[in-house]
Amino acid sequence: MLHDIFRKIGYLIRRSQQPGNAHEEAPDERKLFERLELNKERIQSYYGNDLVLRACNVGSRAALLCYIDGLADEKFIGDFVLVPLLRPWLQQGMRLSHIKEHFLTAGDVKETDALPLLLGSLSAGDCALLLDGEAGALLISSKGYARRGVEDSTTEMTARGPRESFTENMRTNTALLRRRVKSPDLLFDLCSAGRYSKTDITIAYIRGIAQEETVAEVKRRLAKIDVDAVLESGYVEQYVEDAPYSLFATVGNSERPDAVAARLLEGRIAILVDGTPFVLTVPCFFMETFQGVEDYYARPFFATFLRVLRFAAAIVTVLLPALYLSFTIFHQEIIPTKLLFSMVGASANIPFPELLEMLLMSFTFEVLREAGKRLPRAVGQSISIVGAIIVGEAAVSAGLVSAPMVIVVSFTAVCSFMVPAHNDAFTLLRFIFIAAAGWMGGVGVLLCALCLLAHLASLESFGQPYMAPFFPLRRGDLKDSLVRAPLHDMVARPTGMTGNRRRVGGNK
Amino acid sequence: MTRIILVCGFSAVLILPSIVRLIKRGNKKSAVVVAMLALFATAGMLLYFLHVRIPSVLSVISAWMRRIGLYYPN
Amino acid sequence: MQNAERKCRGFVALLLVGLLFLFAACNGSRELYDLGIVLGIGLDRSAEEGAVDMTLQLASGLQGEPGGGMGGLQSGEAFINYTLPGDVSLSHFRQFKLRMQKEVYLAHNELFVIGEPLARAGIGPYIDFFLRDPELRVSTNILVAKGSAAELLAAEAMLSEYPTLSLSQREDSYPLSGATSRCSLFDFVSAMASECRCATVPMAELQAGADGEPISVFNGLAIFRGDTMIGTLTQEEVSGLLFLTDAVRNGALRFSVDGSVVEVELQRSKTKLCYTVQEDGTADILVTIRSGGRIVSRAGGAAERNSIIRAGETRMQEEMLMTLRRAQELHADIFGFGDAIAKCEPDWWEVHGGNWEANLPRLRFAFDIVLEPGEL
Amino acid sequence: MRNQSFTPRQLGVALAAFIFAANRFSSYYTETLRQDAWLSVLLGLLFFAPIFLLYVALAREFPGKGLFQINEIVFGKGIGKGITVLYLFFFILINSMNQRYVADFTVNTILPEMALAPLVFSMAIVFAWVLRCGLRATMRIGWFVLLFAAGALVLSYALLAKQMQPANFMPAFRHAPVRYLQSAHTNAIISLGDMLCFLPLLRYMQPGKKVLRPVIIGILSGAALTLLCVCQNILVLGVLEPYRLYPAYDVARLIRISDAFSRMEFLFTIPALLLFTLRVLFLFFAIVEGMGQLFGIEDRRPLLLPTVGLCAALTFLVVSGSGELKAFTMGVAPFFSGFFVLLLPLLTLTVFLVRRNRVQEVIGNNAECREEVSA
Repeated sequence: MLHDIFRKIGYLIRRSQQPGNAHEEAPDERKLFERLELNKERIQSYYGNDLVLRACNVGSRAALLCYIDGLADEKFIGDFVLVPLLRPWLQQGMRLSHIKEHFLTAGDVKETDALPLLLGSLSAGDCALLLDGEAGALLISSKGYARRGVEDSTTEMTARGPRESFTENMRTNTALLRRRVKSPDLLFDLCSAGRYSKTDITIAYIRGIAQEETVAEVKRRLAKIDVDAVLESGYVEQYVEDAPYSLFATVGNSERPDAVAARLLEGRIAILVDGTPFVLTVPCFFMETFQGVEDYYARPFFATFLRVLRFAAAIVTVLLPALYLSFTIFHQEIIPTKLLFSMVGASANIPFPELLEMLLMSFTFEVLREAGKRLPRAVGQSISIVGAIIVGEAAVSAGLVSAPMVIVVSFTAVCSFMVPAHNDAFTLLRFIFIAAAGWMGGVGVLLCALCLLAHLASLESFGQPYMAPFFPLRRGDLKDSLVRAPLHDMVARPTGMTGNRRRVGGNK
Repeated sequence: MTRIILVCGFSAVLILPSIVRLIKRGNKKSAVVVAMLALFATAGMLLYFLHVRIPSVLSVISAWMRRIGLYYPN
Repeated sequence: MQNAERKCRGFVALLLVGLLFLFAACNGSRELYDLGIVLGIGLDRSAEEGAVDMTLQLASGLQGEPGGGMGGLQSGEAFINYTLPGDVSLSHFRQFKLRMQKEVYLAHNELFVIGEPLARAGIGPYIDFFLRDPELRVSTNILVAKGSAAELLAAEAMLSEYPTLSLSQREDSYPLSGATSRCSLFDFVSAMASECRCATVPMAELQAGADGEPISVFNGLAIFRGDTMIGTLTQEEVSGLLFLTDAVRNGALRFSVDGSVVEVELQRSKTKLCYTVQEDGTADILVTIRSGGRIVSRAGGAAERNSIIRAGETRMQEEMLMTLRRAQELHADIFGFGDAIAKCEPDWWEVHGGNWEANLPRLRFAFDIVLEPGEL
Repeated sequence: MRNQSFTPRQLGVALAAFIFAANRFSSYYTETLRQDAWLSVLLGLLFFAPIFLLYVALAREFPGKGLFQINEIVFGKGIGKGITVLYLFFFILINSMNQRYVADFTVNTILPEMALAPLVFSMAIVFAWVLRCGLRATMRIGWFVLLFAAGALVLSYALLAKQMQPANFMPAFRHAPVRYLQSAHTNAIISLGDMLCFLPLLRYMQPGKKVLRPVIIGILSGAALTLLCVCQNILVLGVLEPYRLYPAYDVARLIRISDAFSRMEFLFTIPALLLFTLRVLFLFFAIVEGMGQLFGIEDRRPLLLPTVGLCAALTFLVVSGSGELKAFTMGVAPFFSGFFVLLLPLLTLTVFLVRRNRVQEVIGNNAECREEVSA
C-alpha cells in the first residue's frame, strides 16, 4: 500500500518537472471566453500569418470568423457561411445554436466550447464562427486544400485490374474503400497519433468478419503510440508490429484499394493514415508478397505459374549467389567437367578471391539499383540496367571479375525485382548467405537456412503465424498459397483469421 | 596461451553479458546456474584445445559396461 | 532504447566474430584457379623396386587471357601428363603439388588406367587408397593398358581434346553395342569383396591410326581374381561374356549359312539364368535368351529365313561356349555364377561352395535361345 | 516460455523425422545383419512396442506434465531431481554423440579440409539461435524438413533404379539368432528409444482429442522411411554395404543423371543433414527443459548459450574418433541406453502404481500450478 502511494507521488513530481508541450495549458483555461476580444487574442497566439480572422456582425452582435488560409475553401465559406450570416434583416440577440439550425447551409456543423477542438478543426481545414457574449463556437467543415487526384499505382502495377490507387487524403481513401465494399458493416473507427502532427488514423474492418480481439489489439497498440509526429504509415507500422528487430515486416501495406478491400474481406484490418497513400493491413502473412492482386483476375493456371515463378525468383535472389560461391570454392565436384574448365579459364587471371569478388559485384549492383530508384523514372531505369551491363562488361574486360560471376549477380538482381515488397529483407539475407557460404560452403548455407526457417516460423503477426499456411501447415489454405485454385473452390476464408469462414453462399 | 585466451575470451563475450543482466534483474539463481554451466563448458573446451591426455567419455563408459559384461561382442 | 543498444552490441560482436572466421580461411576453401584438375590416373610398374609410376593427366590449357570472357581452351595442348614414381599414397600426390603451384584435385577424375605388368603383380593397396580418398569416386571407370598406361594416356584421341574423357566415354557406351564390358571401381571392389567372383576389366592398346599417329583401341578383357590379373579374353570371347551377363542390348552377330554371310543387329536382347544344383557338387545352368534383331547385310546365297534364324541362334551359343571354355580354363568365374548360386541355394553353397574355382569346369550348361529378327 | 506449444499432429511429424534421421546416414544399427538389415528395422519396431506402451501409460497418468515434473511428483522433490539429473546426463551424452556424428560426417565427406572446432562452434551458434526461436517454431518446420528428406530419398530411388539388384537381398535369414536379437535390441533402444527426449516436452502439447493416432502414424512412417533407406543401401551397395562407414552417402555418390551431372551427392546430403540437425535440436529442447526444471528457472533463455556451449565442449571430449563412436553404438549403447530408455521409466511407473493414492494427493495440491503452467 505505501509502495503504491510513493509511486504515485513520484509520478506526479516527475510529470510536473517535465517541460511539457509549450501549448499545453492548465485544464480550466481550455474553455472559450464569453468576450470575443479575449477569444480573438487567444486564437491569434497560435498559428501565424496563415490564420485569417474575419470580423463581422451577425444581427447586432459582433462575430468572428476564423480559418487557415490554404486549408479552408474560401469560396465555400463565402457562399455558405458569410452570405447567410450577413443579412440585414437578422433578428437581434441570436444564439449560435439558432444560427446553426436555421441559417447555415453548410453540411457538417458542430458546436463546441473547447478551445483544443476549435484549434484541431482549424488545423484540419474547417472554419470557426464565434459570437460576442457567448462562450462557444460553431465548427463548420470547409476543407478545401489542394490534393492529388486518384491516379495509377506506381509501386503495384498490373496488366489487368483497376488502375486507381490511394491518395494522401484519408477521406478519399475511405471513399475508395467504401465504393468497393458497400456493406454498412464496413466500419471506420477514427483515432489520432502524434503530439504535434495530430495525424488522423482510421481503422477499417468489416464487422462480422474481422475478429473483435484483433481489432481491440490494433486499437490498443495505436493508442500506445506517443511520439511527436506520425508523418507516414511507416511510422505506425514500426510501432505496432510484433517483431521490430526482424528483417521481415509483419505488417502488410498496399497502395491499391482493390487489394486492401480483398484483404478486409478475408478478415484483416486496414489502417489508413492521413497524408500517405500506403494503407497498412494486419495481420500480415509472408505469402501475401507472392499473392499479386492480378492473380485473382487472371485464370488459375497462369496465376499459379506466376506465383511459382515469384517464389522461385525469391529463392534464387537469396540463395543463388551463396550456392554459386559454395560450389566454386568448396564443392567443385558438382560442377560438370566441361563447365568447370571454362570457369577455371574465366577466373584464371582474376586478382580477387571468389568471396571478395562476389561481395564487390553484389555491392556494385545494389548501388546501381538504389541510384536508379532515386532518379526520375525514365532516367532511373536506364541507369540501373544499362549501368549494370556496362559496369559488368567493363569489369570483365578489365579482368577484375569473371564472366560467370557477372551472370550470376545480374540474374540475381533481376530476380529481386519480381518480389519488390520483400526486396530489402532479401537483399540483406543475400549478403548473410554469401558470408555463410564463404565460411563453410554448402553446410554454412544449410545452417543459415535453418536459422532463417526457425526465425520465420517463430514470427507472429497480431496473433497469427506469419508463415501460415506453411508453418504451421494449414492444408485448407494451401489452395491460395503456392497455387491459386479456381475461385469457385475457394469457399472458405483463411483459417484463424475469422470465425465466419464461409466466403460463398449462406453467410452466417 | 593464445588458445586459452581465445576460448576464455569467446566464453566471456558470449556469456558474461547475460550473467550481468541476470544479476541486475535480481535473478541470482539463474546467474549462478548460467555461470556454472559456462564454467564447465569453458573447462571442457580448454581440455580439448590444450590436447590434455584424458580418456574419452564413451571409452570410460565402455570399459565399465564391458567389465560388468553388458555388451555385444563385435 | 537500452534494449536496442544491447541488441546492436550483440549484432556487432557476432559480425566481428564472423568476419574473423570468414577471412581466417581455416575452413578449407579453394579458389578455382588453384585447382590442378586431374582427369585420369595411370599406374605403371616402376623401374625402382616396389615403386609405381603414377601418371596424372591434368587439364592444362585453361589460361584464360586477361578479360577473356568464358575461358577454356587456348592455344597449345589441352592436357599435360605428369609421371612420378612413388607408392600411391598421400605423400606421393603431394610430390606433384611440389612441382606445380596448383593443388591436385581428384574429384573430376574419370578413369584409372592400370598397366598390364602392374595388374599382373596386384593392385590391392592402390585400390584401397582410391576407395578411402574423399575426392575419388567409386563410379570411376577402370581400364587395363596392354603395355604402358602412361603411353595410352598420351595417345591422341579422335574427336576429343582429352584422351581420358574419350576412353571413359567409350567404356560407358560400348557395352550397349556389344563391343566390350564396362568396369567401374565399384564393380571391381564388389568382385574383390565377393568370395568367388572374378572381375573383368576392358583392355586397350595403341594401334597406328590413319595418319600413322598411335590411337587407343579397345581390345579384349583382363580377368582379375581378387586384385591380381590372371588372364585375358580376346575380343571374340567378349560377346559371349556380355550374353551371359545380360549386358548386350544391341550387339552385332555375324555368321555364314548356306553359303551366304549374314550380319544381324541384335535388339532388346534379354538373358535369364536358371540354376539347378546336384548333390554331387555340380550344377546345371539353363541359359534362356530372347532377342529381337534386324538383318543388316546378306552377302551371296539365298538362305531361308528359318535357317538364318537357326544359324544365328547356333552362333550365339558358340560364342557363349567359347567364353565358358576360356573361363573354365582359367578357373575364373567371371559370370557371377557362384554369387548367384550362393544366394538362391545357400545351404548347398555352404557345403560345396568352398572350392568354387575347382568346381567351375564341372558345371553343365543348357541353352534356350530364341532369335526373332524383324524384317528380313 | 511463450513460444513452446505444439499440436499432437506436429508431434507425430517430429517423431517421424527423429526416427528417420537416426538411420539416414549410417546403418551400423543394422550392419550386423548385412543383407537382412531391413529385418532389424521391423524387429526393432516389435521390440520397441512395450517401451512405447510404457511411455503412453506414463503420459496418460500425468496429462499435461513433462517427464521431469512426473519424476518430482512420483519420487518427491529430492529423489525426483536426482532422477532428472540422470536423465539430463543421458540426454547431454547422446546429444554430444549425435553432434559429434554430424561433425565427423561433415568433415569426412563434404568438407574434408575443415577443422572440427570451427564446425562445432558454428553449429553451436545455430543451435542456440533456433532454441531461442522456441519449440513451436521448430515443430512448425518439422513437416518441411521431413518432406524435403523423404523427397530426396524417393528421388534417389528413381535415379538409382538401374543400379539396384534385388538379388542383393539373398541369401536371407542366414545369420545366428543372437545377431537378430542384437540388431533388434540396438534399433529399438537407440534409433527408436531416443524419442524418450519428447516425454519432457509433453507439458507444452496442446491437449487434443486424438493424440495417440498421430503419434503412432509418426513412428510408423519414420520406421517406413528408415526401411526404405536401409533397403536402398542393400539394393545398391550389395556386398559392399557392411564395409562403408556412411553407406547412404556412398549410395548418393553413385547417382548419375548424365555425364554432366554425375557428382550430385552433396545435393542429396543437404536434406539428410537438415534432418539430423532437427534430431539434435529436439534433444537440446529436452536438455534445456531439464535444466529449467532442475534449477527451478522458468525463463530458460539465459540457459541456452551455456547449455549449447557445454554440449559443444562435450562433443570434443565424448569420443576420440568416429571409429570409437561406431564401436560404442554397436556394442555397449543398447545396454547403456536401455537403462535410461526402459528401466528408469519402468521404475517411475511402478513406483507410481505402488504409491498411487499418495501421489494423487500431490497432483490434487498442485492442480493450481497446472493452470499456471498451461497459461
